[in-house]
Amino acid sequence: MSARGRMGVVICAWAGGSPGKLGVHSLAEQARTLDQVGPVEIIDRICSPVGQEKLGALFRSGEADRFVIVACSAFSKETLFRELARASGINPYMVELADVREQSAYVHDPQKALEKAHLIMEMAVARSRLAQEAPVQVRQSRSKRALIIGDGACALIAAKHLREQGIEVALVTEGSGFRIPDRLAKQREAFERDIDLLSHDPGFVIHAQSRVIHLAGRLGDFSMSMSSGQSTQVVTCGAIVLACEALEGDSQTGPPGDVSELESVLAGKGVLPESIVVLAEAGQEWGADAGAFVRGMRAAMNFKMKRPKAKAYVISRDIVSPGKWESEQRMAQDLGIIFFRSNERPKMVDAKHWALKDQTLGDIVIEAEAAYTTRHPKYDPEGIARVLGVPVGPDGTPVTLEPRLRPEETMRRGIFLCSSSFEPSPMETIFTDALSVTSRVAEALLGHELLGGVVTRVDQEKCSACLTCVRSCPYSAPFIGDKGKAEIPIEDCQGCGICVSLCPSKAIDLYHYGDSQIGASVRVAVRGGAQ
Amino acid sequence: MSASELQRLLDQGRFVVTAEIGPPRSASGEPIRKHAQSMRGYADAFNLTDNQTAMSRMSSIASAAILVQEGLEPVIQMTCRDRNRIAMQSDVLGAAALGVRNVLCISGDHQTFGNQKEAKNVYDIDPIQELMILRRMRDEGRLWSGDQLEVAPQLFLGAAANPFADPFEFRVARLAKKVKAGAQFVQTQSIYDMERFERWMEMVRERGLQEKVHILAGLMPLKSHKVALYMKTKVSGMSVPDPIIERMKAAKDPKGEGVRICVEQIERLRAIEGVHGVHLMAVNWEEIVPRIVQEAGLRSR
Amino acid sequence: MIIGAQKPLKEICSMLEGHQNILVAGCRSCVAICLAGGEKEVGVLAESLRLHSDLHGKGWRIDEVTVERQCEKEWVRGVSEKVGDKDAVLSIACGVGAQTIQALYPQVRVMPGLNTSNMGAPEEQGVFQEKCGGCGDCVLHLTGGICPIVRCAKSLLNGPCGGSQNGKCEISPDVPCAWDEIYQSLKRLGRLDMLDEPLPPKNWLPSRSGGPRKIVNDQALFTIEEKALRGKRE
Amino acid sequence: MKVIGFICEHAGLPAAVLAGERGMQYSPDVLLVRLPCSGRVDVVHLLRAFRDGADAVFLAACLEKNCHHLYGNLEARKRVEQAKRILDDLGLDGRRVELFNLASNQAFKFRDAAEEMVRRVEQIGPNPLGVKK
Repeated sequence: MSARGRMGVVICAWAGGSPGKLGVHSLAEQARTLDQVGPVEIIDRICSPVGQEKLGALFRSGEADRFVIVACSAFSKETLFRELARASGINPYMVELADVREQSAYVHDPQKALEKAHLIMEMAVARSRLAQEAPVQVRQSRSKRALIIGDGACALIAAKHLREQGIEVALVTEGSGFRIPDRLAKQREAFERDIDLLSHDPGFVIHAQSRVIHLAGRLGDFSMSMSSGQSTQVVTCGAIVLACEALEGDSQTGPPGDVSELESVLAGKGVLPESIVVLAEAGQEWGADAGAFVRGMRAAMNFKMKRPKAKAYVISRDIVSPGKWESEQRMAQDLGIIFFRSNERPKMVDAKHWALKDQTLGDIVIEAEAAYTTRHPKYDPEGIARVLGVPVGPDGTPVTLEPRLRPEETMRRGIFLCSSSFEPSPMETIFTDALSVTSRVAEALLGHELLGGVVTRVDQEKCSACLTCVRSCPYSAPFIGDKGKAEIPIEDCQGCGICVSLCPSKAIDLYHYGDSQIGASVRVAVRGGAQ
Repeated sequence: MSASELQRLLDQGRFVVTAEIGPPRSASGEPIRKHAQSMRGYADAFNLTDNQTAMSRMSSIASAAILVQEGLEPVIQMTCRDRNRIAMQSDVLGAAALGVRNVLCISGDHQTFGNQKEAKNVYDIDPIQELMILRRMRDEGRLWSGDQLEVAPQLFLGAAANPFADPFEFRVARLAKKVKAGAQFVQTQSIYDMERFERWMEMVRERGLQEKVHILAGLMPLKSHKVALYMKTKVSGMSVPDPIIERMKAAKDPKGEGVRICVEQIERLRAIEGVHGVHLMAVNWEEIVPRIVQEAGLRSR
Repeated sequence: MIIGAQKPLKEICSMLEGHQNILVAGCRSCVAICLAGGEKEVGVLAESLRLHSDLHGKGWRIDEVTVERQCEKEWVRGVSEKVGDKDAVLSIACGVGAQTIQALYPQVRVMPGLNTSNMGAPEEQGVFQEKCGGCGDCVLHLTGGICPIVRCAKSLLNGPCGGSQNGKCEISPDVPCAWDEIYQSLKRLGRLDMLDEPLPPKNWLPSRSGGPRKIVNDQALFTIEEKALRGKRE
Repeated sequence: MKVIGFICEHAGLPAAVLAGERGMQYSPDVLLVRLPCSGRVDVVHLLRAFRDGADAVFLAACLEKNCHHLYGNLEARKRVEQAKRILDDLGLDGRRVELFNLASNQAFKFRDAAEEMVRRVEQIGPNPLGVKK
């Protein structure tokens, strides 16, 4: 019997949060009655090694070409399931997830939750029926060289680790070589040893006094033009690492002390205060951008982690922690850091007291032994991002792909970012950043990259070549090809679907989120599965 | 058929005064006659506006005919907004038959300024082309089509010029074009920015245009500070310098101050080579014209 | 290309009153590109009409079609099955498309869903600017490549008028003065001399004023003999 | 009552998941449809939901200036505004459709959005095309 169009439904026994919390058998029974549905299985903890084995076996059984997994929130498991599907010969995007835990069991009373879980499962089944095999490409990097932009500790560690994995490294810096900040003096000796090693390594080239001016190509096959005074040079590489961290000397310090002083204290220089206040601010007037806010927050967090019982305040005019920093702010609050929003810059009452005007609480005086402020690093992240063609966020630094899972990937494939870039950071952060980035770079250069999946397809018969997609794509992926019709390479498409909803000729659809799939799941949600 | 009196005076070298009369929104000619009474002897010729600001009023030709009956010299304004070339030529023949000798060829305010914005404009021809057509009628005794006229109209052809519109450096070139197309006299947009006007006149003299065309400097007496501000901010192609705004603001008797400014301007204009007269546009304030002319020492007509 | 904009939904609804079987017909050419009448707009309009019908118990049956070029008979004939059983076609192509449908399907009422406006170009995504008046006697070579017929509010051929200020037209500070642009263009081209000579009154005969215009291309035209040999093909 | 929530993958979805993790209660009549980006939403999706019988539809998108795909949420805003106009024209009340900008960690905002739509339906009344129970 052909598996074509047949659907497997897999239900996690723990879909309700714990076994027995949600009537998974009732879901299974319901699933069996649905059109196109073949095998239905309840698996105990699908994400466990045993569960994965069972799921893999089902994928390989040949009984279905598409699957609906009824379990918990899609977040971290999605990649896992897709990878397993691919390894088992199933198109990874023929796997649909139905979240009946966070979207139902956790938020509604048991009776209602089960009713809703039925609907959620049926919505996924309806989507799955209409799923088309999304093109997936496995691509290997043409150039095995990595290019690092930067000259600080992060760049050094990244270079060292990439070399250890046998990856050729080119490093470009506007300065004359590596710069090791004072605050990392403890490790100076080790750093100098590394620098010495690299300088004798034929697989490592440093382009000093050079500035990146233009980038062409894509992941696996980049050409970076850089200028050093009069001459221009082009370096090919497969991946790029942004590791331009700002050093203390890069910035102007204003009273009270710069937060980097706090960092030095935390690194062992001087006596730790009992309580601190951090003014998160940027620019001439009282106010903060996201960069300043996050820097202030991080300094307070580092302090709080060292001295959990001490008081730490962060005062800012605006509490702004977009994107990847949202979770951090939550952590900071959990650590017990107190945030105030003050319309005016806090005034020093005496050596230990600060007066402020909180936006909700009004006049407050807080006690803090030491005070610190944030300030702007001198680096020009926006300029570099412009050259590299990666979108930047409100703070002017590159936006990363998935704040929690892939914080080191920028929006342009093959360009990676050390999250400590553009700001002076403590050693621990630099070290983990460099390591996570180098492992991603190694994966991109040595392993394979899975392209495609949630990508657009153009029906050229319908295309009017009106340029709407060309003008509206945030990634400049579409172009009008030789046939005079739009083409969107899957390696450039990021799957946002903006062009799909804008196309006046309805010539573009999106795999995995097709118009018919969206329509069908809405219909089931409203009218129920039986129609 | 008698010739244009305005042309005769200008050719004699007299510093002329023309004044604008707005035809009434009425089917009665009385208001025109009243203006004629009060202004008689204070101006050499009177412009009859042609549905000014694109609002329907008594036709300029009919109003002019009334002035002719009163023994005054009219200048009819003829916009390209409301007539195609057929109507234009026919109206000119009719006007000439009624004794009108002076025609000012203008494009006319766009209908969106008026109270019937939805009207279709004509703009079959533009004012330069209007001059070309009228000149052919007069000089060749032919319609634009080439057909012979039994009697050709006697016409003194005028055009408008705005020294304050943009591009500034092209303004004189366009005036030259109007002269080339047949303009014999020019009435300018109202002048407040005397410096800019003087620069413009310099450029006019550089081309020797003042030899070929009589330039009548347009003046609009200010009634109040509010009007001055309106002129400065709301009227396209108008330049009102701040000192004038200030004077109007500070004045205890704004109307008197407006008259004083106007008289000072006339004095200054008389000294400019190539300016052969003034054109007074006292919109809705025609009764002030005699006082201005009197105080400017031009009362001798 | 031809620029148009959809009529208000309420007007369309009242236009369709009294009809049952309705076809919303779009076009993949100009109106698709000016984001007014392509397949996407057909979808949105059809969906809105269905919603209207359902809400008010009209019982309308709304069908959708988008043809390559609604101005060409062959394409329009190609959708005869769609049109066949309808009692109204709501065309959101330009007026040309709507008339082509009416000409080929005389038994069906054709309703215009679009107000056809002008011949223009996208200034930027979503902004469409009138550029050509279709006067039938182009003067762009004399005017620095800028059309005075439509881009000047007064269609002056010897502008700019006295209302030109800072490069803007007297009718609105948002409207550029075409004649200022012409002046600047010829200045850049070093051909201001072209403005010295007055342009005489224009021949408007090739324009709309001359009546409906027809252009016959002898080279393309099938001769009577050819037509006879080809036979009737439709 | 049926309320459809279109949730973008980068803010709406994580916020909804977080609301789940934290056990924030909201009406079980709210059902979520995942989109890769709020910019994927088309007016037709919104209108069809109402024809199917939904009483209200909302979008949970990234904060402005913080869209994962740069400006997908601004595109979505335009779509929602267009849908509102059409619903108003048809007498169905444009308040039935709304866009909420939130951050991935603002579970409460997600919950509030869902509840707000439920409240609006209670105020406006059900969609006449809704499924009668």
